[in-house]
Amino acid sequence: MKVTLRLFGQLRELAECDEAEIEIKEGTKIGDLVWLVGERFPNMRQHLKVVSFSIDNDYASKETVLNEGNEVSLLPPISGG
Amino acid sequence: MKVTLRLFGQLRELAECDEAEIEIKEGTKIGDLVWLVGERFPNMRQHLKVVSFSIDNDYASKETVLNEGNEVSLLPPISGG
Amino acid sequence: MIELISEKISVDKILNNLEDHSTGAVVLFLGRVRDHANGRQVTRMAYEAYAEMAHKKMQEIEDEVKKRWPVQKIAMMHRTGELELGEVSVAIAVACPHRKEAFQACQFAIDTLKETVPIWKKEQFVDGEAWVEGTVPDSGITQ
Amino acid sequence: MIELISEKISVDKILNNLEDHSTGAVVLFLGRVRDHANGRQVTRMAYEAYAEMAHKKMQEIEDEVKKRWPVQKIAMMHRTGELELGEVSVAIAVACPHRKEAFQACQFAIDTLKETVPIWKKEQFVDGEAWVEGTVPDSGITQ
Repeated sequence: MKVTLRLFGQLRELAECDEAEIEIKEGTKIGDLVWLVGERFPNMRQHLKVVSFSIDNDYASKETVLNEGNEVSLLPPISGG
Repeated sequence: MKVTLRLFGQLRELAECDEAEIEIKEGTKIGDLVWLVGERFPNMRQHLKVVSFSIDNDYASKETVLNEGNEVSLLPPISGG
Repeated sequence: MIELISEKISVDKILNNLEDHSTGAVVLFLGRVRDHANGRQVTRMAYEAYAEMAHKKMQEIEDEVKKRWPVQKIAMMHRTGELELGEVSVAIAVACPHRKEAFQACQFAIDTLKETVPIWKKEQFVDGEAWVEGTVPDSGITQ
Repeated sequence: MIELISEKISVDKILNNLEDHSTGAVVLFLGRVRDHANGRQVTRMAYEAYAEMAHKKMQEIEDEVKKRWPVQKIAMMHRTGELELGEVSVAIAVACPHRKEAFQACQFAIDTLKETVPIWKKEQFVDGEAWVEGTVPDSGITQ
């Protein structure tokens, strides 16, 4: 099944895109996504240690199990204001 | 000798004037002024307990000895802002 | 910038005065005339200042603020005369490198203004008026 | 009022939005682009937001502020895109009956915005650019 990955800030720049589809297995947790993302975008790896996640416009814990069609965002440390 | 009394706020209203000359004896302290003012403006008496004083645009203690020509202000409790 | 004025206070003017490229944080406090006080309906407010001394005490607040915090710019304006409901009676703005200092400095400035600057206000009600019960000035800042 | 906008932030608009006759105290915080960071000269700043989520998190801050303090009105604006030095990147204003609450509520709002709202900034230098080292979001307010 597939989820849509949204990328912001430095991660968006490194990926050179702001969205990507990722193929995942049933039962994949958000926290596991970083491995798949790291494979797809190797130059992002060192930044994935401090990333936060969101599903449907709110923060989500690493333990959240992904569902088909979820929109998952990878959020680098924030610096607004 | 004489000092000039300046009045503000409620005291000004009660006195119906914003300035008055007061005749004082040599060695009079600011704190003693309230008695002279109370004689001159009897309707002010109940308000003179919580008054502050200033000489030459700054707060002055009750112990300050007045000099000829001083400009002394009687300040009711302040309520700016 | 320190001003005691009888015209409307211009926030634009204050913020223009605080323009500066080295300070990232601005905190502005505005005091406005409220429509009630102690359960009574207020219709207007009249402010009276001992102008020369108020100016001097506000200058002392500016000096003290700049001594205590890295405030690059500060503006303090107080209005006098008759004010309508909602109108701004006092405005204080500070610009600092960081926000924590800006909040502290601005709050100190308005707290101290209310304790030391000789200004008086009289509430106007539908059926009368009354001088607002005030604070005996804390002259500590100068002594 | 909550807005994420790419045009200049209008303080007038914010203060108009806060007009109210029942609240005597307004505290406004402005964050501006500074000309230096970590000893390096900054020439511009670019802001990027995850707009839908940023809006939602700002709404949560508004709700929390109103739960904790007697805030009658609050306005929060954050700008996105390319900003020049001195331009306002974020503005938060609150109106309360009394000033102490207004300062607390405004400071809480900007502190929480910086901890929870997904926005990123990139500093532009004379000779390059760099994403600002940020904070790992504290999602506590929502969980």
